[in-house]
Parts: sequence; C-alpha cells; structure tokens
Amino acid sequence: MKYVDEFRNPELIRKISEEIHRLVDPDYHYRFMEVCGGHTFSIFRFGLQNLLPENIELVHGPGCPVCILPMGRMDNGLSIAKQQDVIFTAFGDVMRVPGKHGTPLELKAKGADIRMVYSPLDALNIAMKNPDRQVVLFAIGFETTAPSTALTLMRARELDVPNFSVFSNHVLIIPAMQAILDSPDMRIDGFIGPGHVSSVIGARPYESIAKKYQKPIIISGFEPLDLLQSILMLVKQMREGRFEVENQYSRVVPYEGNMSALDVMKEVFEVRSLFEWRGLGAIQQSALKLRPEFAKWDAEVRFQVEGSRVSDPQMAPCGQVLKGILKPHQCQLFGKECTPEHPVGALMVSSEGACAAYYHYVHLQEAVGE
Amino acid sequence: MKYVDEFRNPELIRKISEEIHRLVDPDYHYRFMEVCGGHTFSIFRFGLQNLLPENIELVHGPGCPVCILPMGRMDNGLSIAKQQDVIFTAFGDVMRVPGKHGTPLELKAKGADIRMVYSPLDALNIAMKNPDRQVVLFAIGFETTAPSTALTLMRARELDVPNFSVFSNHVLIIPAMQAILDSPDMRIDGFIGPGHVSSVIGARPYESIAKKYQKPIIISGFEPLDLLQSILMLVKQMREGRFEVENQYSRVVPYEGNMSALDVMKEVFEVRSLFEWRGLGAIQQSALKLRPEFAKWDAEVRFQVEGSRVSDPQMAPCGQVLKGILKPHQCQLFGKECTPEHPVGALMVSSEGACAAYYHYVHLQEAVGE
Amino acid sequence: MCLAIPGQIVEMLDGDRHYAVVNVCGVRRKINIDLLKNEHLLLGDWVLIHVGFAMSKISEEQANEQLNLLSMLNESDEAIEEVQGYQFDNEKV
Amino acid sequence: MCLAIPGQIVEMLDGDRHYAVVNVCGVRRKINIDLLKNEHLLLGDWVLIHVGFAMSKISEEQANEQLNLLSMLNESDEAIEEVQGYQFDNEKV
Amino acid sequence: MKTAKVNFTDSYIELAHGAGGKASRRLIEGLLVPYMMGDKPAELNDAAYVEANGSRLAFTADSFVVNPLVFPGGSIGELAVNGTINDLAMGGAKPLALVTTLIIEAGLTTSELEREVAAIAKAAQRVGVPVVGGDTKVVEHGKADGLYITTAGIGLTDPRVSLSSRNVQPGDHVILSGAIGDHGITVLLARGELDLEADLTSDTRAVWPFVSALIEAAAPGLRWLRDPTRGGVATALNELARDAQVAVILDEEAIPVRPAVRGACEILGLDPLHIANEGQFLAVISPEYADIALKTLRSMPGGENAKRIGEIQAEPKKAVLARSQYGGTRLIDMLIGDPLPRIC
Amino acid sequence: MKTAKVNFTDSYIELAHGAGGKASRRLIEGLLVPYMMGDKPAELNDAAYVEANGSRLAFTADSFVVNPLVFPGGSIGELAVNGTINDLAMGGAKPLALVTTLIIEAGLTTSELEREVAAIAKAAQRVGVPVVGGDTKVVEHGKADGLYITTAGIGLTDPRVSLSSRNVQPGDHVILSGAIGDHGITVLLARGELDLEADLTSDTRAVWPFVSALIEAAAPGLRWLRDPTRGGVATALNELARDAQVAVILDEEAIPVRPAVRGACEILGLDPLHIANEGQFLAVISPEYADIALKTLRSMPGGENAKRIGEIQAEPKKAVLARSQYGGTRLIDMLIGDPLPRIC
Ligand code: SF4
Ligand code: SF4
Ligand SMILES: [Mg+2]
Ligand SMILES: [Mg+2]
Ligand SMILES: [Mg+2]
Ligand SMILES: [Mg+2]
Ligand SMILES: [Mg+2]
Ligand SMILES: [Mg+2]
Ligand SMILES: [Mg+2]
Ligand SMILES: [Mg+2]
Ligand SMILES: [Mg+2]
Ligand SMILES: [Mg+2]
Repeated sequence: MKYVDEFRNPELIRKISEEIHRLVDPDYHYRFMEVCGGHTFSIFRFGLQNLLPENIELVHGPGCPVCILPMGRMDNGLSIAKQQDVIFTAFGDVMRVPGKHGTPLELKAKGADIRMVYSPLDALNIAMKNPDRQVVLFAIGFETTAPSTALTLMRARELDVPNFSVFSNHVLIIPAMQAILDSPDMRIDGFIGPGHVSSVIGARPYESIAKKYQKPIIISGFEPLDLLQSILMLVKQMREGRFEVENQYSRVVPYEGNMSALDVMKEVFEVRSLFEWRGLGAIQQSALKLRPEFAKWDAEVRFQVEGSRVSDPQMAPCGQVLKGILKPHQCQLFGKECTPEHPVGALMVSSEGACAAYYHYVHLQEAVGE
Repeated sequence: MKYVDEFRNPELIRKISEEIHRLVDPDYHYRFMEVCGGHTFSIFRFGLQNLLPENIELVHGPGCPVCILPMGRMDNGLSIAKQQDVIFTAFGDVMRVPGKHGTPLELKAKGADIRMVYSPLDALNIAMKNPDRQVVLFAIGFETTAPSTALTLMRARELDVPNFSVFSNHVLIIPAMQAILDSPDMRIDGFIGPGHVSSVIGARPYESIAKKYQKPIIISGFEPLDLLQSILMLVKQMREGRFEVENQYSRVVPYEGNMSALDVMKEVFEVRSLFEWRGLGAIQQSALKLRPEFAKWDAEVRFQVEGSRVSDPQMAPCGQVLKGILKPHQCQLFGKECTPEHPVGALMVSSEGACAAYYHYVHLQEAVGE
Repeated sequence: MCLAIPGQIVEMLDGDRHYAVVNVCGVRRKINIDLLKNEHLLLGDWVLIHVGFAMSKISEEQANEQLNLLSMLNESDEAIEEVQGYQFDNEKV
Repeated sequence: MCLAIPGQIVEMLDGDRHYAVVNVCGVRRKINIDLLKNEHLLLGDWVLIHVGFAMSKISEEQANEQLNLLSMLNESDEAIEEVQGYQFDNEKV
Repeated sequence: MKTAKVNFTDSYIELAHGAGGKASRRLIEGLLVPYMMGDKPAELNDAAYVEANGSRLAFTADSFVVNPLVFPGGSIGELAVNGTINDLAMGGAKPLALVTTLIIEAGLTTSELEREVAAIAKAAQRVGVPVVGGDTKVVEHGKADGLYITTAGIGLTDPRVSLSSRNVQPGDHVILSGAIGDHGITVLLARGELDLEADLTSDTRAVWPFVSALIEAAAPGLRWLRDPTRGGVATALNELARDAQVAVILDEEAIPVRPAVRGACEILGLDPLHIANEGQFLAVISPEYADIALKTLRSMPGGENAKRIGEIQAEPKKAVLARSQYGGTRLIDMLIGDPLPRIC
Repeated sequence: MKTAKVNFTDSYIELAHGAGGKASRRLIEGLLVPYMMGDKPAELNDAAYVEANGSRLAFTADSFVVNPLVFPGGSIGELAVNGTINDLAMGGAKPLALVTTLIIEAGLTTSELEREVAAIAKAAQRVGVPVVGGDTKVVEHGKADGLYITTAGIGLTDPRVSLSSRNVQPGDHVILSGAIGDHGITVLLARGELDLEADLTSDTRAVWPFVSALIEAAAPGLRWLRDPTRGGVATALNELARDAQVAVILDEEAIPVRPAVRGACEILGLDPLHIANEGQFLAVISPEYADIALKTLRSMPGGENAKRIGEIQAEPKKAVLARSQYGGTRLIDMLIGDPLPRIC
C-alpha cells in the first residue's frame, strides 16, 4: 500500500528509535502532547510507546471530535432523532456515544430511524431518495471534515433539497490548543500537531502559539515513521532551545493549507462565539455554525434546538484526562464503571479516545507484567 | 350451543327428511334456489343433499356478496390499496378474491398495508389510531351488513374522523332475485329466502315477487332443521298450488324487519341507478352508494375512482352458474384452471360460492363413487 | 351470505349505551346494539350477531314452537297442518 | 482525529467534473474532488481521502525525500542536520 | 442434484405458503423436496431418520414465529421446545437433545428475552431433555416480530416401532389425544385484533410421555403418528390419506372440541378441524391394539379426552370424509391458505 | 433450573448482542447458558456433543440472517450449509445430515427462493451431506429481510481426536487456514451503502475436507479448532485465551490479508482481525505435529495460504497479543459491538 507500507519500515523505525534514545536528556521528563486522536490511535496500534525512552511521556490531547462532544449536544441530536418523520444520519464513530438516555445505537434498537453514513454526501442522497422524510446529518469533526460538510450544504442549496439539514458540531483545533496551554495545571513541552487538520488550515495558524507559549510544534503524519520522526524533531528542538513550527508531514500538508477548503468553509460556516467542549468547558470562538444564509438547512434552526447543557457524569474527570492532567487509569471509574463496552465518558468510546486506548494498553501492561 | 344444537337434532332431521320423501311428486323435477350463499354453505357442510329425494335439485343463487363482486370493483379497490399512505381494510372473505393483477393477499405480500377486519367499526378504530394514514374500508355485503357500515359512517361523522372512508360495494337482494326470474333461460320452482337479510328487510319485499312470478318463497334459517323444514314447506306449497311468502325463521325474522337498521341505511346510503354484478350484468337499482352528505367519507369520491369494467375471464361462465343455468362442474375451467386454491372466478373463492362448494361435493361424489 | 350467530347478552355497558357484551359458548365480545335500540334489550337476552353488531333479538317462544311442531311431525296430522300454516305471527294475530 | 487514507485516481468522471474514482489497494470509490479544484488533478495522482472527499494531493517528491533522509539517519551526520532543518519548503525557498 | 421434478408455478411467496395447508404442501413438494431430496419419493414426516453407527436417529428442526410471543397457556419458548420434542415423538423417538437458535429483534427487552429463555429451559427440563447448544442473531428493529426461535432435536428411535403411512391398513383406527383447536384459537384471540375474549389456553405440551406409554402398551399396533399443528387435524389426515392411498372416515361428533373453541369458530366462520394444535397427536393403530392404546392414553393425566375419532377404509382413496349421525357426509379438505375470519 | 448465576444487566437487546463480540459473549454466558446449562461450567463450542448408543455425536444449529441474500462468491443458502458443516468440523465430526428451516418474508419471489434452495442443495451435495428435512414459515412482508435460514447438523466424532481449549498447551502452534476478512468485507461492500467496489468474493466454503485431512495426518496433535466467523480471528482467539487460560501471541505480519480487504479496512477504520470469515479456521496444534499439519493443508487446493500465525504461551493469561517486527506489541481485543465504519 503506497504511502503506508514504506512508512512502517521496521528498519527505519528502529533507527529513529535509537536516535531518539541517543538525543534525549536522561534527566529530563519530557511531556509531549499528540493533539490528534488519530495519533493516539496510531501510538497504541503500533505499540510505539515501547520504542521510546521511559522519560518521554505522551499526553493524549483533545483532537478527537467524538471525545469532546458535550453530552448536551448528543442529547439535542437524539431528541431530533426521536421525531417520527426524521431519518437521523451520523458517522459510525458517533453511534456508541452515550447521551443522557443512551446511545444512537440504543435508540435505533428501540425503533428510531438512525443510519450510519460514510460521507456527508451520503446523507444528502438519503434525503433526495426520501422526500417525505426529514433527513438530518449529525455532523462532527475538526477542520478536516468541516469542508466536506460545507460542500454538501452548498450542494443541497444548489439542488434545493428541502428535507435535508445539518446539525453542526464542527470544532476548531487552535482554540482548543490555546485553552489547554492557558490551563494553569498543565505542563506540556511540545506538540505533535494534527496532520490532517493541517492539510486544510496549513501551518501558519500554529506559529503564534509556538511563539506565544514558546513550545515547539511538529505537524505530523500518522504512520510509525512519521510519529517517531516528529518526536525526534521535538527532542532536537528542545535540545537546541528552539520553539518552531516544523512540518514532518510535508508529503500531505502544504504550508498554506487548502485554500479551496478554507473558502467553502467560510462560505457556509461562521464561528460561534462560545462552544462547550466536554471536559474543557466553554471555549470562545472554538466551533462552527451555519451562516444565516443556510438557515433553511440548519437543523438547529429547523428543530429549534435549545442548548441543553448536561454535565459529565459526576466523578467522571474526562476533562482532566483530555487536558492531560490525569492519566486515564487515574480516573476512579476507569476499567470499572467505565469500559469500552459500557463507556461513561466519550474518551472511552472512540478508538481514538485516550481512555479506550489506555484501557487496552493498561491491560497489555498488566498482561505482560510491566 | 343454544339456538344451534337444537336445530341439528339428528332425529328431527331424519323425520323431516322422511316427510319430504313422502310428500314429493316422484314424477316432477323440483328446482329450488337457495338465494343465500350461507344456505349453500350449510347444505354442503351438513351434507343435506344426501337427505333429499333425487328429484329435488338445489340451485345455488347469487347471495354471496363476494361472488357477485365484479372484477372491476376489486381492481378499483386494490388501486386505492396500492397508494402509499393508505391502510386498506376488508373482511377476510375478500382477501383471496382475484382482481386483474392478483388478490388482496398477494398485494399485501408485496408490501401494501392491507388489514383484515371483523367489523366495520374495527376499520374506524384503525383510522383513529393512525391519524397520519388514510384508512379505507372495502365494504361488501347485502342488507345484513349495510346497516353496520352505515352506523360506522355515522360514527365517523359524529367523531369527525377525517382519514376514514368507505368504498361501498353493498348490494340489494330483491333486484337480484328479479333479475334471475326475468332471465329467459331460467326455471326455478321456488326460493329458499335469505334469513339474515330478511332480519333487516323483513318479509314484505318478497311478496310482490311471489305474486308476480307465482313462486313460493320460504324465509329460512341456516341450520339443517331450518333448511329441511323450508324445503318441506316449498314442497307443500307446490303440492297445494300456493305461492306465498312464508317465514320458517320466525325466531329471528320479524315480518316488518328491523326498522332501526332500515333507518340508518336510508340516512347514509342511496340506491345506485345501475350496478354491475359479476355474471349477472348491470342491474338497475341494485346497490347502495353513500349519500352526498357523506361524500367526505366516500372513498369513491376521495380517491376519484373511475368505474373500470373488467369482464370476467374469457371462458369463465360464472354468471350462468350464478343464475343456476349451468352447474359448476359444467364449466370447462372447473377443477382444472379454476380451483379453490387458484380461483379464476369468485364463485370458487368464497366458501359460500357455488363452485367452491361444488368442488368439494364433486370430489366427494367421485370419492364415494356416486 | 351473512354469517350471523346467536349470543347472549351478559353485560350492558352503562358507560357506553351503544354497546353490550355478548357470550357465545364462552367467547365474549363487545358488540354494538344501536340497531336494536327499540328492542329494550336486557341482560340474558339472546341476539343474532353479525360483524360486531346485534342484528335481531331472538325469540325463544318462536324457537320452541318450531321445535315442538317438528317433533310432532309424522306423529300427528295436526302437526303437518301446522307446518303448512306456519306463517307470520302478525298475519295470524 | 480524522481518518484519511491515500488513494490513486484511476478515473476522471467526465460526466460529473466534481467526481473521480480512486483506488485504494484494489478498492474503488467515487469521491468528490471539489476541494482540490486548483490542483489540476490527473489520472495516476495520489490524493488523501477523507469522508468521501479528496483533501490533499500527495507529493511523491516530499515522501521520497523524507524516506531518504531517514535512511541516512545514524549513518551520516549530515542527515541528522537535515532532519533538524527539515522545515517548510516555502520557508527554505 | 436432480431438479427436473420442480413443479411450483406461483411467482412469489405469500403467507399461505407457510400456513401448513395446500400451498405449503405445494411449495414443499414442488420446490424444496426436488432440490433437497432429488428423486427419492419423499414421505414427509415430522422428523427424518439418520443412521449413525448402527443406531437409528430421528432428526428434526422447526422454526417458530408466533405473534404474540406470549399467550394464555404458553409462549414461543415453550412452543419451540414442545414442538420439536413432539416431532421427535411422532417419529417414535425418545428425545435426546435440543439445540435452539434465536433470531432477536433489536429492541426486545431483556425481560422478554429472559422470560423466553426461562420458558425454553423449563419446557426442556419438564421432559428431561437437555438443551446442548444454541446460536443467537440480532436483526434490525422492525424485523423478526420480537423473536423467532428455531429448535433442532435429535432422538433415538425405538426399535419396536415402525411408523410410516405405508403401514396404514383399512380397518385401522384413528385416535386423537384430546380436544382440538385450543392453541390456534387462543393465539388468534391473544392478538387482540378481533376483540374476542375467552377462557382458553394453548394446549402446548410435550406429548412424548404419551407416545412412550403407547409404545410400551401397543408398539406392534402403532402404524402412524402425527401432531396436527398448522393446518390442523384436517390437513394432517388429508396428508395421511394421500400418502397411504386410503380413506379416512371421521365420526365428526366424536372429535372433542371445547365450547369456546367452537364458539369462536362459529363467530369467525372457521372450522376447528383446520385450527392448529400444539399438544395433541393423531395415531393410527391396528384394531387389535386400539382399545389398549386408548385405555393407556386415557389413564394418563392430560389424556382423559383421548378419543377414537374414525377409521381407515380402502376407498375412496385419498379422501377424508366426515359422517354425521343423521347420514350426511362431507368432504374434509386440507386448509387452503391461512384460516381467515369471514363474515359471509 | 439453576438461575442464580444469571448475570446480564443490559435492559434490552441491540445489534451488538448478535455481532459475535463481547456483547454476544455476555448475553450467552450471562443469560442463556445459566438457564440452559445450569451449573455446568460451559465450554462454548461450535457444536455440542451428545452420546447416543455409545456413539459420540456432534450436534449444532445456526441461524443465518445475511443482507444482501446474494453477494459475490456466495449467498445465504450456501452460507447456511457451509456454516453448519464447519461447526461440525470444528467439533472434529464427520457431518452426517442437515435439516434446514426457512423463515421467508411474504413477497419473496419464487426465483429468489429457488436460487437459495438450489444453493443449499448444491452446497450440501458438494460436501456429500444429505439435507434430510426442513421446515418453512412465512412471515409478513417487511419482516425477515427476505429470508432467514437455520441449519441444524449432526455429525459423528472421530475417536482419534479430542478437541477442547482444555487441551491447549504453551508451546502449541496456531495455524490459520487462509486469508481473512474476505467474507465480512465482501458482504459489507455488497450492501452498497458505502459505495465501495472491489474484486472480492466471500470465502464461504465447507472446511470439513481440510479438517478430515488434518485428522488423518495429525490427529494426536490436534488440540482445538474454531471457525472465526462473526467477531473474526480476534474474537475467536480471545475466547481461546480466556477458556484455556493462556496467552496467544500473534505474528501479525504472518496473517494473510488480501490487499482489497486491507484497503477497505484502512478506508473504513476497521481491523481485519475483527472481520467475519465463512471458510477459514484456526487450529491449535502441538509443536511436533505443526509442520505436518501445515504441509497437509498447503498441499490441498484452497489450502495454499495456510499459515502458522502464532503460538501459545503460558503468560500473560487470557490475552491475545500481536508483536511486530520492530518490537511493538499491541493487545488484540475481542470485537465490541458490530464493526462500525468510522471517520476518525
Ligand atoms: S475512564 Fe471513562 S469516566 Fe474516566 S476519564 Fe476516561 S472516559 Fe471519562
Ligand atoms: S369454475 Fe371458476 S370459472 Fe367456472 S364458473 Fe365456477 S368460478 Fe367461474
Ligand atoms: Mg409435526
Ligand atoms: Mg419438524
Ligand atoms: Mg403451558
Ligand atoms: Mg412440529
Ligand atoms: Mg453460532
Ligand atoms: Mg463457528
Ligand atoms: Mg453452531
Ligand atoms: Mg461460493
Ligand atoms: Mg457457525
Ligand atoms: Mg415443521
């Protein structure tokens, strides 16, 4: 598989690992945050932690759109899904996320018409095939996914599909990174920056962060070689006292990002003044809603969704885990009340969620007696 | 079972049978028509033909509302049933009657929402429970059933149920008897009159027929004793040269009929100027349609049903069988193309239909070698 | 033509005067009795039921008279004459 | 965060210029290419696919450069310097 | 596989093809048997026989799709066990083991499922047969009417009996184990659509204890057994008449029918002979053994209503006739389609 | 029946409970087994064993509910035969006979039904096992997704083998019969909802010929067999690790996966180890017999891709681990719920 297999080359992996070991300061405890859940997944999927020195700690960041979805948004979405003439569509990722009264899958089992889609365009197609029904797309995702939703909405407007609407939960990565860095109880030495988001937004947006907080940021790919190389680059910057934005993932990410994608996003979306992130609280200018010109296709307008704030279950410190303050296994519910099969928090749902990833990892550690 | 078991008393059955044998003119071939399909059914169900002298022939009449339903009406009904938001309701009797493109059961198998009801009121209830759907009752029946439909429609008006309507195929017995008697190729010596229709219309309507055509008419019950007694009464009238209306079924049928039932029928229905009977052709003033005041609940108005005339399948002489001109087994299709399982004509569908009854009877005759 | 069956009224539904409960051999159903509103139905009356409606009140007297007559058949000539003259009540009255 | 996967364009859909067919290891899908309308995509190009859209054109040159660099790691000091200086093209230019 | 004999011209499947009557028989004989069994003339029994290491096993499986899942006197789980036990019993086989598969509709509550699982376990335990395995599938909400159960069973045939329509002889007696129609009418009323109420319960039960007793008492006289499930007594006896090329002459008045079953049938225009039973069986027994067979059944709890309901005659072949006391004769046909309530 | 051990707290059933992964296991072990099997510690195998007159029979039944009914390389009818043959084979039993029951949705065309009946007949004939009986139910239009098939099978165990997770020892080898994921991905793509196309066919086949050959060549070394159907290789091996209280250590690179299966999995964020197979099996074989077993399989048509994919270790108990060439280790978990395509 081109652009995949080469980047899993065992020999090169070993080489970089050795180089990291060679360059780290053995007396320093490094804390690098991989912002993106895709990175978290890869790290566990490929067992990369094994290849790093013990004093490099990887902190799992907020870059999983499912994990940061506040329960109130989920409940709002499901309240729409319960309406009789609605076909509620969502990505597979969302299907196991618990709202206050259960997950989309559970609601579907009780008879709601909830369908999984692979692409936002699939939802639009369902709407065109079911003119008697209201088809709602429960959209999630960072800047990687938002342009696809935007293009789909433009297409809905072009074809004038009256029974399609989008419930937007799209969020922005830069405000989230800032919120984490602003958090007083937080120490991060550098970031492994999200590769696919960056293919849209480019590198520039990170520069002010790198400068303001004096943290190195490496925009990184998702294969083992990519991640290890990014860590190596972070170690080197620290060794050299630099705090720059570097692009490890240049085969995919251009400096200026994807202008067409940014354009369609701007045409369809505007920035919300405030949006609640699960665990992180309300963050200013951190999410996207549909512009008034698209009110006709805005599920929040059509179904008059009131913002319902539901706090995370008591005792569930998902937010602290999201910010990297707590390790997942330090949560009291971890592995007991909260498991991948019966998640309490969203971090346990997504295979990108830090808790789900850790759950397997800890079992593995226990298993292999480490 | 009171009012049933006493009228199946084997000893009394034998007595009347003997009395009939005693009183018949051995040189005369009697042809009595049981007008009502219920009588036809009883005759075969209880094997009454065995108990009669060979020279009494029972001719099976048109009193089966399913048998005389023209295929065009069935097709009209099914064209409504095919519409997407319609729940089409009908009595079980109708479910196997073939339209041009199949039976209600077959259409249901393909996905149409067709439901069996026991009472017209059940259809109204379905409408009230499914306000989003159009619920249509495909009503059939003679004067016995028409009052129930009428009361149901009055109730629909009272409760103002907007999504209920009736497709009326109600027919009248007197015009049918006249049509048969007017038919030149027809010889009938007397009638076993329909007991349950008479509980509504009473005896008076038959008197002009008895007089005009000089035929005895015995209003008869449905148990073996009732039917045998009625035949005995016919034989006696003929013996004595009388042609009167007599009421064998006085425990159920009052002379004047049921005034309340006649009143509700009049309030809801008016007589159609012309109605097609399967096999008998168009008969004047022989059927009921909803009055204009009930147009809102009239499926023919709501669904703008055009009268489609579909002739019976070629080679299918159902009409001649209905009039008693042909015996069922004289039909070329009988027992070959046309069987109870795969009926060509409606007479093979209903267990009251002469052909279905005969099919079993002939098999029996063949079976016992008669 | 019209399947109808005798049943006995076992309950008058006070809450809904359009309906009564009938019993047929131990099977009970709520039926509409509007068509017999002039008959002043009482508990224990027998009615003929068709498509969920009471069509006719059954006369026990007439039934017994018929059975008596028939049982005398072949046994007395009078009975035969009765059968012959067996016509509408109101005509006899 | 965002599952995206490289695929090769194997068909440009002339009838519908918004779409192309990509091949991922023998699996084909019609994807929307509107987000790369400025890239002048050609048959044989590799793109990154996410939720049925092409997000980015993949640079073979950049990929090879990276792999070359990494293969020289531990073998020449120059390579290490390269890794360190490995930054945005446009900044180098 | 020989498919030359395929003879099924209906263009699609409807409910009647599953109702146990004529359409079912046409589907099975016209389409399924030619493919599955090729040229072999099929005698379609409740259970098939399989030789294994010198033992003759009976092997059967049935799917259960009843609506509602629970009804007076039973539920789908109990039905699924009893039905399969009964098919083995009809093959003259002592039931050895059951396997049950569940097709569950997403959204079924655990308490409903648990109730049926308990019903399966209890019914199996009652007759002392272990459930040794199973399978579970879940289908989307809106499918599967809550729960479909399939039960497979194996049994060991008793070497003293040989059951086949081919053994049936003119003069043999037809014995029925008890009152008919209880199950079918109970379920019909339980659906609630007809608004009829009656104090009726399904007759579902395992009849193996009765068959076992019959084998002990009358093995040499036992010719044929059948549980008159879908299609009722009329259909089962018509199949016998056809397979054995004989006539079955019934004494209709002897057939036990509870008043409420009769009442419901009169109201709805149905024939009790067409109504399904789930705890009764028909036995054809040679005249010498008929009395002892009947006595045996009647002496057992639940067998008190067993009756001799007819006999086998040579002619008219392939017919089932009912004779009434006053000399009327009627032909009893197989069920056609589902039994539909009628108004005329 | 002992129900004290019931331990199932979900309040209703959803699709995950039928997907073959963790939820399925909880349902089966927490609810079904306690009722059906009482206190006996259950080893849940593909087929159960039943003693009959001194023979040891294998007995199994499975329901098949695939959508669409036909997919590249197979159809529900073929699947239903092969699946049950395979479960018998996994019990080390030579298949003797099958019984199939059909639950048909009213409105299914006769040609669709005939196609599946022919597929059943052909698949059974291919492996030389007769279909000796059946049952047919028809449910209302809108139910049953066209057709559900349940197939029960009985087989005769080979006295030379004793298959059980209890026999599995550290040092034993894990052998896989061929490439994985073909069936699950083929069916997923055949549904058409994902708009993905690939030249893939289901791997559905009866594996009894392979198992038979393994018995001949390596009976004393055969410890355990399992067909990794729903839940895939990951789930089957997790069940082994749990039941046998061992670790299964996989060499992930050795596991054969076709490029298109891999491509589809990468696109959809799925793991091939969780994808269903319908013509593969896993065997645990003692070290002395591993080579001959592998050679035997590879010498047979359709067995060329058989691989040694891992081995059993004593520790860490109850875990399945994959080790990569560069020293990474990951834990392979059972499937949780249905495999859902994901975007992040
Ligand atoms: S273990 Fe569960 S509750 Fe605890 S932080 Fe993680 S997701 Fe939240
Ligand atoms: S046999 Fe069939 S076609 Fe012929 S008259 Fe009777 S119903 Fe009509
Ligand atoms: Mg049976
Ligand atoms: Mg069976
Ligand atoms: Mg019971
Ligand atoms: Mg059975
Ligand atoms: Mg199974
Ligand atoms: Mg298996
Ligand atoms: Mg199995
Ligand atoms: Mg195949
Ligand atoms: Mg299996
Ligand atoms: Mg069966």
